[in-house]
Amino acid sequence: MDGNMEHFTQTKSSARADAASAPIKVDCQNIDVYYGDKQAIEDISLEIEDRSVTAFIGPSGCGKSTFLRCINRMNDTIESAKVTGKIFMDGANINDPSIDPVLLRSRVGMVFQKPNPFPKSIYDNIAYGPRIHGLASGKAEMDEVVENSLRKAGLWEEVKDRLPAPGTGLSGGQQQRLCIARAIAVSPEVILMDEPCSALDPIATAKIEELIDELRERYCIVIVTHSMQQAARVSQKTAFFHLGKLIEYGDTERIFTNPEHGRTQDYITGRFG
Amino acid sequence: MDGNMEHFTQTKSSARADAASAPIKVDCQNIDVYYGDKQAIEDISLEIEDRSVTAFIGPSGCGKSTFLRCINRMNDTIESAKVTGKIFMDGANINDPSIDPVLLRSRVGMVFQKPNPFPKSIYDNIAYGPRIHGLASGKAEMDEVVENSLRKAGLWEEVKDRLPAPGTGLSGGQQQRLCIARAIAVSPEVILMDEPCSALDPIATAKIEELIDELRERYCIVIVTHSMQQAARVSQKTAFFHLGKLIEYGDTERIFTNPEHGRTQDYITGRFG
Amino acid sequence: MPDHIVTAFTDELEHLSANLLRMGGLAESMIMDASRAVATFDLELAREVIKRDRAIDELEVEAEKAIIRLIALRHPMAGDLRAVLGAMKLAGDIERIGDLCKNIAKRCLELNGDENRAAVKGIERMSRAVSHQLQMALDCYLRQDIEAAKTVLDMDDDIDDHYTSLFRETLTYMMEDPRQIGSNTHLIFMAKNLERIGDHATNIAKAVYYMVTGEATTGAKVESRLADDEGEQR
Amino acid sequence: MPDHIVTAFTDELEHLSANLLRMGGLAESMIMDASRAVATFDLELAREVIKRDRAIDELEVEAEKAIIRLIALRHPMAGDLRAVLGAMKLAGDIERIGDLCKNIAKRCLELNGDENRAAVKGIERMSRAVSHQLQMALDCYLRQDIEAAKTVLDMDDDIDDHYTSLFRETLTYMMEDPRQIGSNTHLIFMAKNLERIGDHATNIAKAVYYMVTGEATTGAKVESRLADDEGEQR
Amino acid sequence: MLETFGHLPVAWLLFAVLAAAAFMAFYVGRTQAVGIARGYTSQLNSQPNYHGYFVAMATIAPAAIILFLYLLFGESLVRAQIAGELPERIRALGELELGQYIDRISEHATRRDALATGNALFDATSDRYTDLVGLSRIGAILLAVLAAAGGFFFGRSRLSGDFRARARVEDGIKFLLFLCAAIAVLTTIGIVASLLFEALRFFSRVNVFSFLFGTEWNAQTGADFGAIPLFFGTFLIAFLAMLVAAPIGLFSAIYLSEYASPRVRSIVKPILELLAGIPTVVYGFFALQFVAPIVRASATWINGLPFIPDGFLAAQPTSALAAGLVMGIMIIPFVSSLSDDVINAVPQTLRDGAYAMGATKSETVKQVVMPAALPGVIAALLLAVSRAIGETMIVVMAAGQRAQITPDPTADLTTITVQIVALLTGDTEFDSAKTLSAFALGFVLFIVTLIFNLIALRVVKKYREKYE
Amino acid sequence: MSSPTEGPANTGSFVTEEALRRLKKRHGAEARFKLYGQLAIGIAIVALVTLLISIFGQASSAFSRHVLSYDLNIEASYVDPDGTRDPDEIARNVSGFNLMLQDQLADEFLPEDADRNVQRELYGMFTRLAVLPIARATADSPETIGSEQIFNVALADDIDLFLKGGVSARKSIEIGEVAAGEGAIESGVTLTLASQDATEKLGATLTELTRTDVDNAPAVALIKAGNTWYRLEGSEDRNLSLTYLAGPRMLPSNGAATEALVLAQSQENRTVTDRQIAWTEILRAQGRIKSKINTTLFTNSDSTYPELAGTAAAIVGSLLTMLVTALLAIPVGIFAAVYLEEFAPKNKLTSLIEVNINNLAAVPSIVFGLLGAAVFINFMGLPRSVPLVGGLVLGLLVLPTVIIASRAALTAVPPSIRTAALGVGASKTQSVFHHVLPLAAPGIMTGAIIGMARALGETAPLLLIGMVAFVAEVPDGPMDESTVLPVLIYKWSTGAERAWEPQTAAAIIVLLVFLVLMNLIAIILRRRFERRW
Repeated sequence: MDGNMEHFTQTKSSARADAASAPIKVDCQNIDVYYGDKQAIEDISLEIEDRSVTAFIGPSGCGKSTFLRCINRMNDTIESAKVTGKIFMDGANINDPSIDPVLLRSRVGMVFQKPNPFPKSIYDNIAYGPRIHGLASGKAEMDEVVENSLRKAGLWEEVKDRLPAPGTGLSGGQQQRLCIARAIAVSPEVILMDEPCSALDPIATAKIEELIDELRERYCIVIVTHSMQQAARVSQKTAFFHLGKLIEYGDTERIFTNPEHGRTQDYITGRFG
Repeated sequence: MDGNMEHFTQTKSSARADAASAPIKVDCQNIDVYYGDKQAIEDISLEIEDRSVTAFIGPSGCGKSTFLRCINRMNDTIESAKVTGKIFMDGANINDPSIDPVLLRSRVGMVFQKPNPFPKSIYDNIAYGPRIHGLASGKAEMDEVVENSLRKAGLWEEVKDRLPAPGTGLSGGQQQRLCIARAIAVSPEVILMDEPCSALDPIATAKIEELIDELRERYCIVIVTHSMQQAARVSQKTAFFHLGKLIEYGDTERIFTNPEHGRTQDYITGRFG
Repeated sequence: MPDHIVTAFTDELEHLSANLLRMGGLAESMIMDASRAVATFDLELAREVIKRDRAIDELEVEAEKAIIRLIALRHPMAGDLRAVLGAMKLAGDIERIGDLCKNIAKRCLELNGDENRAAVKGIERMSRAVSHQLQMALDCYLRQDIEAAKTVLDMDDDIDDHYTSLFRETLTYMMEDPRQIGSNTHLIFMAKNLERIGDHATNIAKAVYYMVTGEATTGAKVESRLADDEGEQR
Repeated sequence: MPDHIVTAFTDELEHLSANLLRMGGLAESMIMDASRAVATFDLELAREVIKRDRAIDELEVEAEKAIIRLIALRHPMAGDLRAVLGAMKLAGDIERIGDLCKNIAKRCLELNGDENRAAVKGIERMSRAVSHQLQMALDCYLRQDIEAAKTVLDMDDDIDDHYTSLFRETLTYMMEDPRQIGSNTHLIFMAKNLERIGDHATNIAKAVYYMVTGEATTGAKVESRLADDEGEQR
Repeated sequence: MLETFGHLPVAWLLFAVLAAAAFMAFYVGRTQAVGIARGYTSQLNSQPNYHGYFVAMATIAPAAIILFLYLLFGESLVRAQIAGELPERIRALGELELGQYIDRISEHATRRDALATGNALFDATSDRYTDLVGLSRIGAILLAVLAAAGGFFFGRSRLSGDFRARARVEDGIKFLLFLCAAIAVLTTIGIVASLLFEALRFFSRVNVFSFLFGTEWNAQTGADFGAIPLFFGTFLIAFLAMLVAAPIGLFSAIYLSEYASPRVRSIVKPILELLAGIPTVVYGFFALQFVAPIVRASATWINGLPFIPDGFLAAQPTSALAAGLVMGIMIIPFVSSLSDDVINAVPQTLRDGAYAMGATKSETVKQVVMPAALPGVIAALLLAVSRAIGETMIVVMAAGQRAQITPDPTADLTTITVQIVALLTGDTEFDSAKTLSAFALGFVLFIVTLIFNLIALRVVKKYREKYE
Repeated sequence: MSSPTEGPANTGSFVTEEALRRLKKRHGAEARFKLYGQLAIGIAIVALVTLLISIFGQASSAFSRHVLSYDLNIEASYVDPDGTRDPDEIARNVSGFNLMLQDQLADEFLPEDADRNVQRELYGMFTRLAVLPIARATADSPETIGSEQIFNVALADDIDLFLKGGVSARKSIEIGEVAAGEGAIESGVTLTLASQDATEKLGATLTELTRTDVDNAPAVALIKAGNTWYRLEGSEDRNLSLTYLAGPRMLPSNGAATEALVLAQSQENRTVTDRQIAWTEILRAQGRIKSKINTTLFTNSDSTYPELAGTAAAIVGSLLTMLVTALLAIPVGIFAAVYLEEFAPKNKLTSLIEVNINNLAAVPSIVFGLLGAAVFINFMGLPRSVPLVGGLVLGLLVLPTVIIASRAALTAVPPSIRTAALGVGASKTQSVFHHVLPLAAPGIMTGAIIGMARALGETAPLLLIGMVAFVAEVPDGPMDESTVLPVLIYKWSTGAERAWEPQTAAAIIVLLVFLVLMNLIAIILRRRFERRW
């Protein structure tokens, strides 16, 4: 795994190539997910590009969130969930039992539907991850990590004067950006977002979308959204899920102007049902 | 502005039944709402047309829901809320202390953000309102009321075989339509909807929107939504609220293509903040 | 394709397309009437054609409004979006066809009635071809038929040939009888207008192609060919 | 107007408008170059102008793609929507201007170099006026200036007058020297093309007017006036 | 006749009569409303049933008030009348004796099978008493019936199509509900008043400071009232109990809410709750019979070890340690279930957030869940302490009676609650300092626990609000 | 690693040796943390199990009881000296029956000249009231007087305890046959055993049991030779010197089988004398001692004699008290909760009421006892020791519990239900009584039952209002003097005789059964009607 990671850092450091030449970051092969007896995901294979935003859309219950949670093995925390298939990240199968999900999750950040800042200070919210992973070796270094993360999340200017204030005191949109900053702080390679704006109003949503667009330059971002408009706005690639299956996957522009599959077309144009 | 409107409604009338001839159903005059010391609504005057859909939009906290709740005096149930101003419905000021809010609410139905069927059978959900208002004098009559309401809400075909089943067992979209049917059952004149689709997926949302469009033929419908797209899709008139004030009110088409007020333009085009 | 869950959306789309077809029908009749007016030197008819353009213009205004309305309020996606954008192009093209017909009719008023019959016949023949092309184009819009659309594209070559020969012919008449230069110039312009109508019919076919397949109308190859149609020589 | 919260949206809109201005600039230079080619009988320059149309066409394809993309992915509303739809019109008009210039250049190749100087001068003069009009139109697009747009609309009358007199003049030459009928016809068409370019510039101004005010470009009064411009007589 | 009434179980009879009246009134009101509406009941402001309820309410309420007043003051009136009628020599007895005398009469008079005592005056007064009671009852009942009738006609007269019967009925219901809520408040007032009253009486005899800061306690003999040893014993035992309960309860809660599978949870949680359901007297018995001997044996064994001075530990048959240990066990479920609630109230999204950051479970618990739950947990512990302080039966049975200050947990210590029970069990006169000292102790106990509770409840409330 | 803030470029650092070492440590901490939790739960469960085992262990002996089945000759001279055959008189004549039993026992077991101490020992095997059932039976059918009837007479609690293995550690051994016996019953007997081994075995057992005794007092051996019981006074080789205790007054015949019952404690240190043991063994050998289920535990009321004490009065007292409590606490509690949760305006006053109720729930129960003593007894002058007062006190005690549980149940009903009802034009009251209350009912009932269970187990406040009084009669109504189960348990647990211990444990079990039943109902309610929103 050591070698893999090295490989990774190399491709990463080769600056921000254009999106077209972006290499595959996550390669999912034949993923099935069962909740107890119920099959939630059926044989999904999908390649997710680095340094771009991939959106998962589909009607509720289509399995898009479930699939997203495979990528950082959050399904492990659900007792009855069973995941089969392989997910390669930089060549290593993360579903391999030898992979420690704890380490994996430090490489694959996640942002949830409802903003969930820890009931700590803004500073500690950000510092939490680096601290448990030992990423900063002193107060000064930690300060730097915190500032950088907040800057990247576009929150620095708004909170720099009140870092010791509790994170829960921020507005909804700010909280969500704080959660994104928190995810960034452990220097992940992939950031998963599970309907990150569904609890926010249009303005806060727009701000998050703007942020996502900025983050795209450094991270591989996967976003689940039930708003097609949002998928259209923020993503470069869109995957359409239906009944636990992947129906269509391709460039967002194409999906929204000229989808190949009838089901996709029906869903996008509001003809389902 | 008046001239504009006339011009507009006329050009529209060639395409659809004329909404222009609809009389004013609810006439709000100088409404102020205070929550404790905080003023939530500032001097809003607004005329709502009968047999059309009026949408209230605006950023969260702009007072659109608060204003909606003035129309059936739901704010009475909030201890600290104080409403001043006059709201005429068919000539009677509903804010008059002599008006019983309970009776008012049987004339002004309401549908809420989260589908909230009673944990009773589908039948009883619908029958409850007519029962307490003594609207049906026998089992047969009640059956008729229930069937009619469900039909109008486009739910009859889906549930007619399981009327004794609990209403909470339906899907989210069906529950919301059940709630609409329940509101219809007491033969209201006005139906208020407070973000009726925010808890639903796009398909269920589309169905509700379709239903709203159908109901428009019989009722005066007022809908609060934080989705501008939804307001655009379902309403004939749109009111834009900001910081407790009514910024702009007019034909939906005009508001979305050529708003007069800069704030409206900024909000609609996503330039707020 | 199934209907939208929100039937009003389907209704509006259908209403738009019906409007366009109505416009197309009007334009078609204008082409025929204008050419008949030229052939029979029927100034009344010519004046009537001129008036009729107003109807098309109004329909276009309405269609454009409906389109803006659809885009602003319904946010069409995928096929719907293409249909709406295609309709926008269509409306523009049909409106232009109307204008061109009106122009033919106006020029008809400038004629003196004793123009070279052959040239007038040529105009009539050409207008028949153009009208047929437009009819085909509208038909393929109605049926969303890309095969038919391709035929329409091919038909344009014939019309260009028509125009070129008519141009040459008229030029010859002009040289023969310089007194006729004025009215012959009008005939040339009429032919040019008909040729332009053909181009617009082609555009309609291209728009249909785009609507159905999602492939750019302005695809480099087709585009360049059509742009060249501008001139009468190649 | 403040920027969008989502800067990418503002970026895309700005990129689109920059593209259009670039197209406009190109078209402007093509008008001048084409008329210069006619005046100096510079066939090289004419050929170069013909080639340059390709660039405009490509820019238009790009702009149209960007517009569809914007509508499909960004759902522009209100002012943004008008800007996008207006841009769509603009792109079409500028592309047409390019085509017309190319046509002028092509016709230039058909000339023999000893045409009536007065007529050629007339073309040059007219092209200067048209070019100026286009420049103004683009300028009012850049500055979103409706006052300027109104001036552009007024300018069109001048150009029409230009065209009418040029048409009459050339007709006279043709009658005087029937051998020159061929090339003079080309000159008439060139003038007609220039007049058409003027119409498109007017269209641009109308589009700007619509973008800024939201009032229909196709407003009945303005529309009828512009439709009449179609013909050279009034 | 009067005599019969004087002996009748009127309560039941009245209840039946009132119920019947209410039912009739309801029926009349409803019928009238239907009549007003002429069948179109939806035209009425309120449904016919509410008109019925309204009339019923109007009928019963005044009668009920009269009867209630009679219950409160009727007997006093009779007694006052009797006192007035008694001969001068008895009236001269003084208030206390007079009262006792009338008590005896009243007791005699209300006994149905009472035999004549032979004391002529007494027997006569007794008979008179019975008559007066009967008379007052008849009066009260007549009044009530009149009031009911008045109410009934008033209620009927109000009915009309526009009459807001529903609103009136609901006002009535709301008032009834309010009365019920007031009882809870009255209880507190009662507690404070009675404790304060008796405590003040005590402090009028014993100096407050010598009570609060004295180190000698010999209440049974009425000699010394220095409560420090009791406070010491109370807090020592509470401390021992918390030493057991806090870690075990807290860790159980954490394990159950964070680690245990639903199956384990569904088994273990009821088991812990079982501990909470066991009455304290059972714990007392357990402490006395099982734990205390073990503690004593262990202490004896330790005393027997080399290097340990003889008699190092007291090794008493009842000891603070035994009581503390068992009290600790008793409090475990208290701590664990409160903490469990608090921990569960921490939103799952927070945990997901931490897991998604790459935290292990224990890191999540220690660094995210517990800090979030901390206020709640502290409140839970405070409540547990308050509970330990106020706990009675375990200490009564297993802690001992000796008021002393010693850090030796195997010694027998006494506590506030033990002393209260000791002082108040059996026949008590409310006049002696001995008895009154119990109230003073109770007052201290109440105040101390009140402070703990107030703090804890406040914290809990704040905490709840945070996650709502 | 250079700087952790450079972005993803340095992610490789996660899998450094350092990171892996950290991870190992982290997983170690994880395992330890989990272990603490398991330990905590383990301790709690062990405590519970210990408690239950110790109580059930104690109680097990109280559920059976040894009786002597004795054929008693009902003699009129004792039981009906007046010859009236009046059932009331006969029933009341307990001492007559007692005398009769004593005399007939003495006839069987004692010589004429037995001294008073020995007599007292014999009579001590029964308590005076043990004849009560006989008296009642005889009173019911006076015609039996003069005839011989077989009765089961309850043995004294100490004898009962001895028979259940209590009183003293002991061991029964065979010590072979009698080789020779000489001496006299009155002055002492010397017995020679047939085998040397047996003697040694006896000696060894004696020393062994001596060692087990806490006080290190020498063990005692009772020897049975034939059917006669002796006490071992000393031994020399195979010769045992014995004192006669009980049984046929004859020297053992040669070859008769012998047994020794070795007791760790001498009779000075125990509640049963050697002679009583001997009689018990003889009666048992005759099969006249039987073990019977102890129904008196449920049928009898309190008594000063453990073997006759029962819980009947306390159970009825508890039920009456609970009735009063329920009538007060449940309706008032529910209504108060409804008022506070649904109707009360949110102002200082109601928040004060709220704080007040929450506090009240945490006020030590004994304070309620003080309240009861001060208000109900001292101020209002209600009688002491009656269920009415107890019920009122407990009612006030559990009132906040019921209110809080009801409020929790009411709050659990989502507000959307209320707004839904209001939205269709129901009034506030209608929305509460039509929707909210029915939905909250299971929760409220669960809370009420749990509150009642708490009241049922409550002791301390009742002590203060005098419900600790001795009550031998089953109370008739809420104004009768009575006691309740937990108080009874407390009282019994302080009893001096050891026989009270199992009795107390048994009463505890009775109480626990009631509590389990109530909790079971609560659980079933919760399971069946629980609704998750």
